[in-house]
Amino acid sequence: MSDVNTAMVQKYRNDFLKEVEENVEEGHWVKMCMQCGVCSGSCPFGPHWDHPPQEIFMMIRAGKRDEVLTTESMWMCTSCYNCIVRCPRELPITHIMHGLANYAHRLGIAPKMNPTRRFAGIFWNNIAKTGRVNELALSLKLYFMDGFMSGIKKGLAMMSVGIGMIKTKRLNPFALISHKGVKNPKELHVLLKKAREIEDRRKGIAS
Amino acid sequence: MSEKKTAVYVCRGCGIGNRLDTDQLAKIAESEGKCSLVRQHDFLCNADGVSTIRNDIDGEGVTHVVIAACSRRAKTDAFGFDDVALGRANLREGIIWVRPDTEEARETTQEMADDFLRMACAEIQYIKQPDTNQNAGTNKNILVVGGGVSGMTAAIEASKAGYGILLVEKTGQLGGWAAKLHKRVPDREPFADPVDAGVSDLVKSVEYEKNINVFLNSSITRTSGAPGQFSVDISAESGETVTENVGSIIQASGFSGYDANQLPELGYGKSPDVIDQAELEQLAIQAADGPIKRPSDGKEVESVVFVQCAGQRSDEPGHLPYCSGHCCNTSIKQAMYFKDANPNVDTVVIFDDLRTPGNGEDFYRSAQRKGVIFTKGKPQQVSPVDGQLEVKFHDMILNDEAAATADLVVLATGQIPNSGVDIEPAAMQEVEDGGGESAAQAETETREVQIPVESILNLTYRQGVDLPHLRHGFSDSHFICFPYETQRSGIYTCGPVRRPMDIAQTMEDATGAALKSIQAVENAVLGRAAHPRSGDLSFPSFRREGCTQCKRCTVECPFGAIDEDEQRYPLFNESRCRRCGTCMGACPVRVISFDNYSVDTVGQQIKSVNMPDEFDEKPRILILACENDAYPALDMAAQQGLEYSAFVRIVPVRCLGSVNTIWVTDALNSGYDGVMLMGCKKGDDYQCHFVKGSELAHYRMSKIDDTLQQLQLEPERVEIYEVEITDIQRVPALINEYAAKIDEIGMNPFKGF
Amino acid sequence: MTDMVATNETILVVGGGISGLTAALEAAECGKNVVLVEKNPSVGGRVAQLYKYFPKLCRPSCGQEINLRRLKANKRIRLLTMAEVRNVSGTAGDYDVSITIRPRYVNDNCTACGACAQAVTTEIDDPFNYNMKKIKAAYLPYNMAYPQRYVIDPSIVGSEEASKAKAACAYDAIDLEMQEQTIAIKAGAVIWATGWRPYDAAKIQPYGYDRYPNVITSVEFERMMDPFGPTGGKILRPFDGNEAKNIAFIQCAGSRDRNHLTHCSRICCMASLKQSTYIGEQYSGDADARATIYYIDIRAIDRFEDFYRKVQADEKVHFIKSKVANITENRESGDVVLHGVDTEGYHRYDNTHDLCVLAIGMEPSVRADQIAANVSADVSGFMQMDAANGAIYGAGCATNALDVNRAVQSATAAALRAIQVVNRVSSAEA
Amino acid sequence: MAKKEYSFYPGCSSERKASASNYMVSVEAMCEKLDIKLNEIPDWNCCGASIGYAEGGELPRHVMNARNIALSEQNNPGQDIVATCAACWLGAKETADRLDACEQLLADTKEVLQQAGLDIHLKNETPIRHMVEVLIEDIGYEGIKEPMVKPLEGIKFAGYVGCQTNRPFGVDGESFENPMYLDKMVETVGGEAITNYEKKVTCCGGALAFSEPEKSQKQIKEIIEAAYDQGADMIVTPCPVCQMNVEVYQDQINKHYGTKFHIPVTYYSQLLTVAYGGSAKEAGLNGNIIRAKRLEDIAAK
Repeated sequence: MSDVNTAMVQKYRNDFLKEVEENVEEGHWVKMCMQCGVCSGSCPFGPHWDHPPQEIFMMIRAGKRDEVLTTESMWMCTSCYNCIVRCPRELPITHIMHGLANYAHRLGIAPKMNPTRRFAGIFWNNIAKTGRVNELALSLKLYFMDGFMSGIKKGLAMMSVGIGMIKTKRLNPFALISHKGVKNPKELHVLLKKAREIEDRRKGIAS
Repeated sequence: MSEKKTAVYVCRGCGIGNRLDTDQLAKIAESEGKCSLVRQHDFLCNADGVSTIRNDIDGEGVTHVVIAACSRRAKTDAFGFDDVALGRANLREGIIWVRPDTEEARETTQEMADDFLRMACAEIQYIKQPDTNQNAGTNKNILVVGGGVSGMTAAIEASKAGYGILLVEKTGQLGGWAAKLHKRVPDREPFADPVDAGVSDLVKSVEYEKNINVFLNSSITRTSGAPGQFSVDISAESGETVTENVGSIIQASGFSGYDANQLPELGYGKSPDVIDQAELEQLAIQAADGPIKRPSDGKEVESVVFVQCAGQRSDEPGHLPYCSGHCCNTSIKQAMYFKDANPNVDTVVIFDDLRTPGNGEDFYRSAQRKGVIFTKGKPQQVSPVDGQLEVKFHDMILNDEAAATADLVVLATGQIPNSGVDIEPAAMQEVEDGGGESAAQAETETREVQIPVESILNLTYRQGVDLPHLRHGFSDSHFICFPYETQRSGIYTCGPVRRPMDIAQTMEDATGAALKSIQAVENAVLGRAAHPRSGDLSFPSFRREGCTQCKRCTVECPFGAIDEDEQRYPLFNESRCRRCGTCMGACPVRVISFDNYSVDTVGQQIKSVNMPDEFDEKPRILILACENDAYPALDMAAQQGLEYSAFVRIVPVRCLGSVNTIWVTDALNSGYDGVMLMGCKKGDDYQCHFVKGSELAHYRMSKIDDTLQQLQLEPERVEIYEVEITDIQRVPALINEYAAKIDEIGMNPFKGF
Repeated sequence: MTDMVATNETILVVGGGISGLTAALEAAECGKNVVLVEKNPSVGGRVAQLYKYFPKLCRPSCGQEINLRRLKANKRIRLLTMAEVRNVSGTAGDYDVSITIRPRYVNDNCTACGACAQAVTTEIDDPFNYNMKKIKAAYLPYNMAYPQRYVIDPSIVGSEEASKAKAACAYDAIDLEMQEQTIAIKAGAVIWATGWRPYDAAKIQPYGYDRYPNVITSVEFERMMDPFGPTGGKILRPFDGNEAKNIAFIQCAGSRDRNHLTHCSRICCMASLKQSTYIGEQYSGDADARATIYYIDIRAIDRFEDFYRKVQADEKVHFIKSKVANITENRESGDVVLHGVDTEGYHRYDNTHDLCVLAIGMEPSVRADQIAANVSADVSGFMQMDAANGAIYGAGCATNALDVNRAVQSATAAALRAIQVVNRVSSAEA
Repeated sequence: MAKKEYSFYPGCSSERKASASNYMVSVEAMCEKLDIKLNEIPDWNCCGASIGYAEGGELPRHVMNARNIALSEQNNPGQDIVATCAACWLGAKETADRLDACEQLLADTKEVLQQAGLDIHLKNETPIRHMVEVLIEDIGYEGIKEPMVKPLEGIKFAGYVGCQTNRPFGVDGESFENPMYLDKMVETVGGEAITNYEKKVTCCGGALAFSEPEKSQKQIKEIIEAAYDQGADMIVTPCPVCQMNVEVYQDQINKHYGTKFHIPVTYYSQLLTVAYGGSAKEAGLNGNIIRAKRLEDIAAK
């Protein structure tokens, strides 16, 4: 993967903005930022961002490629869309953040241990597998992602929640075997594979 | 005019009849006021009352009318008799509305009314319907100095209204700065791209307008005269000079670019690839919408940095403190030159505040859409680094020291007005000296210390060769509500000589100035004053035999209306005069007067009041109130039902500048216990509509102290106040405090003498 | 002021604010006949509602007094108040205009003695004070109102109150039978000077103007400073009537924003800089008094820069480069809390203030694409110059977001454009 | 009132024994009473949820939603797509908007869907709407009131709209900062609404509930705190993610912050069902981990 990264560095040299415009979802909006900071002030998780959205836009313009792509900041986005509705320039900030995170992830330089990045992976594979969420599998997978012991720990910590859900018939304890998804998951896999191919082709990411 | 007949009309309406003994007022008018015709009316401003007056004028040959009713500011439609001399005794706002309706107050209130009526009668005796000025000029042509966008626009617009224009341009062609532009900032929808500068169209219309007579390679070497009758020498480079007569003048002398050589830290002069905005326009014209090449080696520019506020908005020596307003939009436009030719060119604008007011915001957005990058930063240094330029700056957003390299750096430098010689230092000097011999000499001194600047108009005016500057050398109006107010009647400036401006603003401004110049000639031929006393037909006249040639009037006239003749007598240019009366106030021997405003019209009012003797314990306080601000404030205090002392006798004056110290000394001599002068704010942000009136009054009153000492009177007997029109609550308070103070220091010992 | 008859050589001026007033006076003082139409009961417009002008901090009523004197003295201007232009048809040099005039219920016998107001007890919202105050239903719009003539509010006409007012008038000035009338006049050229209005602050939802009493607009703040205004000249918090000392100013409130007005309203920066000096004026020497200006760019162009620097030097005034994200309210104290990020270094803030003033944006009070004549408008609804406009010329804030000085320049220019047309007409008829 | 029919996109969480199964139960009961017929999109798939971006990227995410839209266009032609889950609604609507706006993206999506013999038209042929839009716009407050037999008297509700039901699309005529429709609904069925509930549109951090629990739980704490502060008996929400997050972590929050939270978090559909005389079971109240006792009481009456 990281050879893709070096390829990109080669391709765009010092024009990170151009790279973002061409490869990142809604990236062409970055240049429209008027530097008012309303997005940064509106983010509910703002205090947890090393670099709030506007700063990221400025860093992109300033060509700070590594800082931007390796920061955990974008991974803090909860998709609450506060920034989008308040932005005086109508930048789709949420999507740009998503796009940057995804791009960094695809280049293999996103922070390895970022929990959201890892959860997102698990989640996607979970839904891609059958076409619908398997909540039990999802949670178990999540708890055990750091290995068996810590998994048991987290599992226990969440036990009360899990039990409550099961009691109220809002979590299926047997979902591992009984979960049903779409009729023809294979077909869905084909679609997603094809989609991935096209996207990679457009972004010049060989996988 | 037929022989004088004065009529007095006492209104009983609005409670005047109930509060005052109007029969007594009528009697006073007949006996003391010597008025042949006196009528009372229950409702003077209604149709019947008005027609009564009208009939007396038409039928009875009444020439002088005193209306004893409401304030001169009220019911002006009903009482607008402009074919007779008119006086108003303010019984309503001036008396019953500011006095309590009580028994004990009745006597003093009536005395107040009696005196107000006496004053009105006294004044009217000395007022003449102004004769029309014999020296009014008749020339309606307009001289426009400067052939740039502002000059051409002014010429075209005035010509379209049917006026003859002389357009004088010092270079060999019309167009000025704008002719050197590749394109200009858009001024209409969609505000997205640079548009044609439009200069050639302007030049075409100048040629098309047959009323416009163009003088190229020419400048103004002499300007004398007055609105309606200016005489100007237009001298060509060739040396030949023609003398032309015009009715008014528009100075559209534009601006000069700031000399970027004063910005070595920004690399100017160190590399040919550091240029200013004007130089970039040349490169753009050469490129003709193709790729722009850098000066040093003709390489196509792949990256360019624009440095905003270069040598502007800064206190550093040699820098401009102000913002030139247009530069942000101009850099945006110029960045588009690059982007439109080749979107891959890196264009960065380093700014502090990006200033694109109005729809400039759309233009700004359009530039962003085109990929122009805007960075908020403070540039520190521009230096050549192996074949390129490095711009070191502090990134104010990311808060770190950053650097950008570029093929070309464009400095957004400012506009410097071509406003000619700064005459102010000389003038101020003279005011401090109170005029006199030192004046001329002070003038020359200050001239010497000045960097030699070419005069634009070479006025033969006693007060200097050019228009007074306002701030930072711009010849702008000082007034927010009156952008075309000028201290040289009939001469208007427009365009960047007034204020840093872009083309769109300049064209609007030039059109406005054209209107004022037309207005000036139309009023001049009728002998009418220009703003703020627009329509006033009076003009100053003086008794030559009495004059001591002290020159106070010539020095202090705020409008440079008075020159000196060969024997150093004042030479009044009536059409330049704005009727403020500053000269009248200045004259120590009181030889200057207007038909409808003179030392007598006021002096006699002051004398006319009935002065109680010392033991009556009824002080009398004279108030000389500026009619523009203090007097309306008093009216509005009355509207609000605020009370003040019954001992004041109020005389509205055109301006404190017109207050002659004799009024004050006479008042004290005739037994007034105190004098209050109420004028406008003075100083840098002065609000006096005649510029220096309030300031001069303060100066003169400071001199009066000696007189008071000679008379062994307390200095408190004369106080001067800066009053704003909004001091509706403060003015009555001031009066009452002052009345109390007079109570303390006691009666004027001169009573009865 | 007269009732002269309008012809093709007459100039119609729509709007009696400072732009319309200026255009009318300048044209009339060039010897042209003018009909001046104002929809309110008196002329003066928005500037009459201002406490001070920037950058001189002088009084708008000072210039208004002079303009009123010019108006009173000028026989060439015919003033119609409570009048609105319904339709303009025709071509340059030959327009037919229909104007409707609402009843004032007071004729020109009125001496402004005020007896009717004393007789009436009903109170109505005071539009001059942006409805922050109540006035009698028989009223003089404001201290310097011209014509200096009272108005009977339609809401009481037909009621006992109205007859009380009529009975109180000793001069037969109250005519309750007055009806709305429509008149038709000729005009050679039209100057459209309908001015601006503040953007609807309630639409800027994150700032809670509609929810938090202590969030007000700059125009309302201006009224507070007037000794005869809603708060008697004190800066009082609507929440509890206490003095506000720690005051926030939010720039670009509705301007430069794709959710609201896309244009920059030009005046708001200077307005807030000006208003920040009011705080020093009211609380001089009071250490607690402070102004905080939240801005994106301070647009103090040309010589206004001097004023900006003067304010920057004032230790009572603080600047934060940030578009405030949103405002919340402390329910107990009524204080407003501004949330956002200082973009110079990205410091988050949750700043508590006594009062928050929104530097509200400027939009045309009548959008040019909606006026009773066919003229060209820009995207913001301002009238833009266009040959297709014929002899209908915009003046002042009907054409752009302008400060007073520029508005008056624009009005003066418009006067000349109109004069060019009527001069052509007269020379043709001569 | 003529029967209204919609193409229904239930979403994963609403499935049997899934986290919002009780939401589904109450929606069915509610629609029954309001004479609304929901035709489930056959073989629908997950919307990808907002978190899908990280691994899924742009096109695959849109394909997931496009497939659902295509299936709806094919099987329920002419019917508006209605979703009950904020994420599902947002995901589908977003995809529709983006594909309509970007030809390239539309072409690519069509190319992909072909693999499954599907096609998609869009151009707002089938508007994508949230159930609350159907209630407010198609049924109207009057219509919502009509079937009411048991006004929810005396219960004070904090209407928690959350993020994605409200932004970026929201409901026409409602403000992003202070939407009123949920309060109006509550009042319409006789409940008392805390109209100035402070945390109405505050994000619960749902997307990060698993990966950044302590951060999201801080959000949730504030949301619940405000509800208590303003005297709420229970919270009502239109969003399954909000419902789950705000409800199920209360114990953990209590442990962590020493609070004593125990406030029921209900769905608007549960309120309506009860007001319409539905049983606690029909209203899915048995699915609430923190029982909405007072609602159950009314239902039992």
